[in-house]
Amino acid sequence: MTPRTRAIAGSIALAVLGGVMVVAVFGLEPFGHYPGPYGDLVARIVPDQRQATALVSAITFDVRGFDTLGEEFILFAAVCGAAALLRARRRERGDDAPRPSRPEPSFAARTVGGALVAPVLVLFAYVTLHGHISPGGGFQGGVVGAGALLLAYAAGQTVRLKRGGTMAALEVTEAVGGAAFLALAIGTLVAAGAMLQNDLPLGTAGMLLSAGTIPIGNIAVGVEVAGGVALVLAEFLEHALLEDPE
Amino acid sequence: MTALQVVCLLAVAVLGTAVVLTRDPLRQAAVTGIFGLGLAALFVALQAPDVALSMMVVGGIVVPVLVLLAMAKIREND
Amino acid sequence: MTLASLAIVLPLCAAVLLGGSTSLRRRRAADAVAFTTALATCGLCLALVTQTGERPVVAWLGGWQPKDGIALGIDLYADPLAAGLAAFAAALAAVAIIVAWHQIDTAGHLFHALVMTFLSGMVGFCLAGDLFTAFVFFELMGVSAYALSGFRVEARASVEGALLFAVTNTVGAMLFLIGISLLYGRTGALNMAQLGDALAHRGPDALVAVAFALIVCGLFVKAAIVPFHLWMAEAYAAAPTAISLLFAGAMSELGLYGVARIYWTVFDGALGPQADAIRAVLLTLGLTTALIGGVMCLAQVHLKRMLAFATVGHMGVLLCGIALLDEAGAAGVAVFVVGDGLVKAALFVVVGMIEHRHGALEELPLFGRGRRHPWLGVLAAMAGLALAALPPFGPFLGRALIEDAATHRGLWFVSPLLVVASGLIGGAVLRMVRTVFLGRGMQPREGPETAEEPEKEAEGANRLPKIPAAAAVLLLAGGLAWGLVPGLSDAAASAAARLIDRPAVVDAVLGGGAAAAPPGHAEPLTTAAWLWGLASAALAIGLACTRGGAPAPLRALHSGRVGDSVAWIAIGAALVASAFALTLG
Amino acid sequence: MSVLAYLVAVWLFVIGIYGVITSRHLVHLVTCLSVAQSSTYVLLLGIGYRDGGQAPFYSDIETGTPVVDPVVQSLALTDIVVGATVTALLLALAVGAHRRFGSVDPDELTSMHG
Repeated sequence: MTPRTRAIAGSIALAVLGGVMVVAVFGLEPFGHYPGPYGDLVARIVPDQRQATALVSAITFDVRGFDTLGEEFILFAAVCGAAALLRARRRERGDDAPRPSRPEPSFAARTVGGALVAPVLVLFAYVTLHGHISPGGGFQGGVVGAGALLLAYAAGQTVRLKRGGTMAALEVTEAVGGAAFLALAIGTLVAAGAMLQNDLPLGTAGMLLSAGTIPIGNIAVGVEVAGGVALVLAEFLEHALLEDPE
Repeated sequence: MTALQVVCLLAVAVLGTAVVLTRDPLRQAAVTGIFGLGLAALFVALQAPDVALSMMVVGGIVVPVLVLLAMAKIREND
Repeated sequence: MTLASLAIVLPLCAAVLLGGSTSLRRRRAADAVAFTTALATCGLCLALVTQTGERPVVAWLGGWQPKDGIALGIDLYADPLAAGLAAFAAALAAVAIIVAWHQIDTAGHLFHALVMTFLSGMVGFCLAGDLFTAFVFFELMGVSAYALSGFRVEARASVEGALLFAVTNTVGAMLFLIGISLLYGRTGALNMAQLGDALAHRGPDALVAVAFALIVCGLFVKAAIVPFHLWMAEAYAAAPTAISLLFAGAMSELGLYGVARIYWTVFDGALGPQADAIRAVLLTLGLTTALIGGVMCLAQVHLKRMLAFATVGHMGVLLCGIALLDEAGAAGVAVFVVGDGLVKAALFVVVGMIEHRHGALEELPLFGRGRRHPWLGVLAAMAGLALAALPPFGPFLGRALIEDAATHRGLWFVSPLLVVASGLIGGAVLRMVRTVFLGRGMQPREGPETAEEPEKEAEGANRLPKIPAAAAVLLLAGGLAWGLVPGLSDAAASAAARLIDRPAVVDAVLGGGAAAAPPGHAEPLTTAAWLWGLASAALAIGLACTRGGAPAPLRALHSGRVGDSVAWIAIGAALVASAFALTLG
Repeated sequence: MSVLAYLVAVWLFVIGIYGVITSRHLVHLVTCLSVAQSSTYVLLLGIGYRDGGQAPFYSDIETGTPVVDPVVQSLALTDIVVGATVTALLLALAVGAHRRFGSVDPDELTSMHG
């Protein structure tokens, strides 16, 4: 198809498809009248049974925790894939291309970056650890955590790892998060008889230590997301930020 | 349906269209960031603070940054 | 009941191990871990099959039992078909690792980690009893597959194919998810059995029809049904051969398995009364796919593209079986998937060995090269005949069951069209055997130059890697013998009967127990089916002597462009959705 | 008015896919795909909304207060993560494609067919 015929044919098809979808959505309950029963049943049962005040986290990590397990590994697979793809470039570039030397981070950058790492890490911990109480949780916290990891490297405050080492460290961080979630899945299977069954002491709703396995899932996901997002960003940033081993 | 929801919905529809019609990827990165924040605002209006927070970090920060980095890579390879 | 969840989680454990541990970066260690895990997963799934003998296995994850007929948590649902397909996928994953043994030399540990997440996605999709969980594992399968098909990064075609694959299948996943959302808005349920129950009580309307259309179209992208199939040849050509094998033998089949599972469990109650309209649409798509796949298959000179279109054609055959919407058709599909999958896997192993040895995949540069490995040629020729449905092998039995079921319904035109399709596919394989292994037909224009053997081949060109060769022989023998397994048709009919018995599924999932399944019974094959089998094998032999070529519009259709492919997905989805909305709503 | 949210969702899907079909730049194409993806978030959250319902967090409200559906929110969260990871992978592929072909025009990535 030429771009023009394609645009025309595509527009007609999308108009028809969109029209059919519009017909379908008129069959839904009017906006604002969620009919249930799933969400209402969860809202009725889960807070008491699990001592979690944040229903969304309770669903994500407990009632429908298995979905989250799958989702974490989608992240894992995408990060592995993106890393492998972006790395291929370095392999094939070989020795002929001159490598831009990495500028030393300026004093200001190091100070500001270094000063920011601690508060960002605190934010990461806060958002992740309160996932079962208030909005936020492992995923949102994990992205913040990735920011902290990158800031730390940008500021050059950490041990001067070679870039291979840095990437490996991030890969391991990601895998450790994934492994922690898996350990939770298998541990609960062994201990409680069903995968991801929440049989830990539940505590009192609203406390930091409550809701059984939900905060553990949050932490695992937080670590994995932090490692994974930081790894992808670092692979994209490559030598803007990190030293090549050669 | 509250007025805030109507405004947010219309804004999201307009911003989404703007993202598609912005053919220059660098400008598009900025527009898509705003689109992400618009979605986050809509989700707050729909009583979904958790989703809004995710959308804010993903749509407002991670995706635009990834787009910019991808463009930087492409420039660098040229 | 723990088996089902372990079968999904075990490959994930291997994946984090391979992705995170630096000590597993040595190639052989990674091979061993991945291979053992795939075999163990296969074993778990087979054990699960034996547990489903009388009634399906239902596992409520997290211990959230349904309350008053409303599912709270996620369930895994295993009947013989689901567990058997998962076992088959795991076995093919083990074969893929063997094939990759000699091929993928770069970024080893990530490759193996991705094969493991891919496997987990396939098993999870087979066993999911919850529609959203099915979507999540469908995406896990998809994302791993995109990454894997981009893996052979040094080949020029690779990135293009992977990108096309990822974009089109992401659009497909969106259609799937929009369909799920519509159903959730209608019923407030995500559990398939509960959804089916809720929909059955209310009867069909435009929303249900469109949701069905969107879900089916989303799965058709993965299953490469025309016109949703344009990514397929590019992705196959791009992906490492080991991965193409998994795509052809398991991934596409899973797309159609999803169609069958979701239709029977979720929609049959509501849409069953209008089954004729659904049958007409699906049968049209199936026959079109079978024929276009066949014609394009014969037109290819690139071996992996040829096998890609062979897969497209056979997806059409499978869709015809599903489109009959009855037990006999579904039984034929179950038999065909395994027989065809084994034979095609054997062919991929052969192609992988040729590629490894000669570094080429086009018929011309390979002209006559295969004379050094006559055994490979014999294997490929037998596989070609089996794909052309030569009686009494595995693919024949499956196709014959589908044909008989169609004829039984008065759809007399299905058999001859399927014969043409498999004749074309078998003919393409046999022609490849003729050029590559016999050095006949399709003369290379500059004979002496291309016939020159590169240096690399001089030493030990006659030696083929033993383990893949053994795997190819075993796979082919399995695919041929599959048609001779005593009682297979009856077993498949029993499994199919349990797939389509929606009230029993609902009872097993939400009611807590089900009556023991009645034994199924398949009609013996008709004489006509045997004759059709012989006819398509004869057609294949005849076509092996032609050059093959596709009409220009068909070639133009397969442009391999992202925009074109997505436009065709939109066109296909618009047609299917409006057809269903008009006839079912 | 009662279907505005759903109409916006359909619109985002249609316009996003339109962008994919007509795109002349790989990075633009990927971003358009993420616009289409966002239609599913809007649709899900629209379906689960309830007039006067509170956000499903019982830390601020009494247990038993009517809340909007928490299930769709959990699904949307999952969906957002999936969408973001697919976007990252697609961008990596786009960078790779440009490296190979020296072009960012999706129509020029078809070397195999001439």
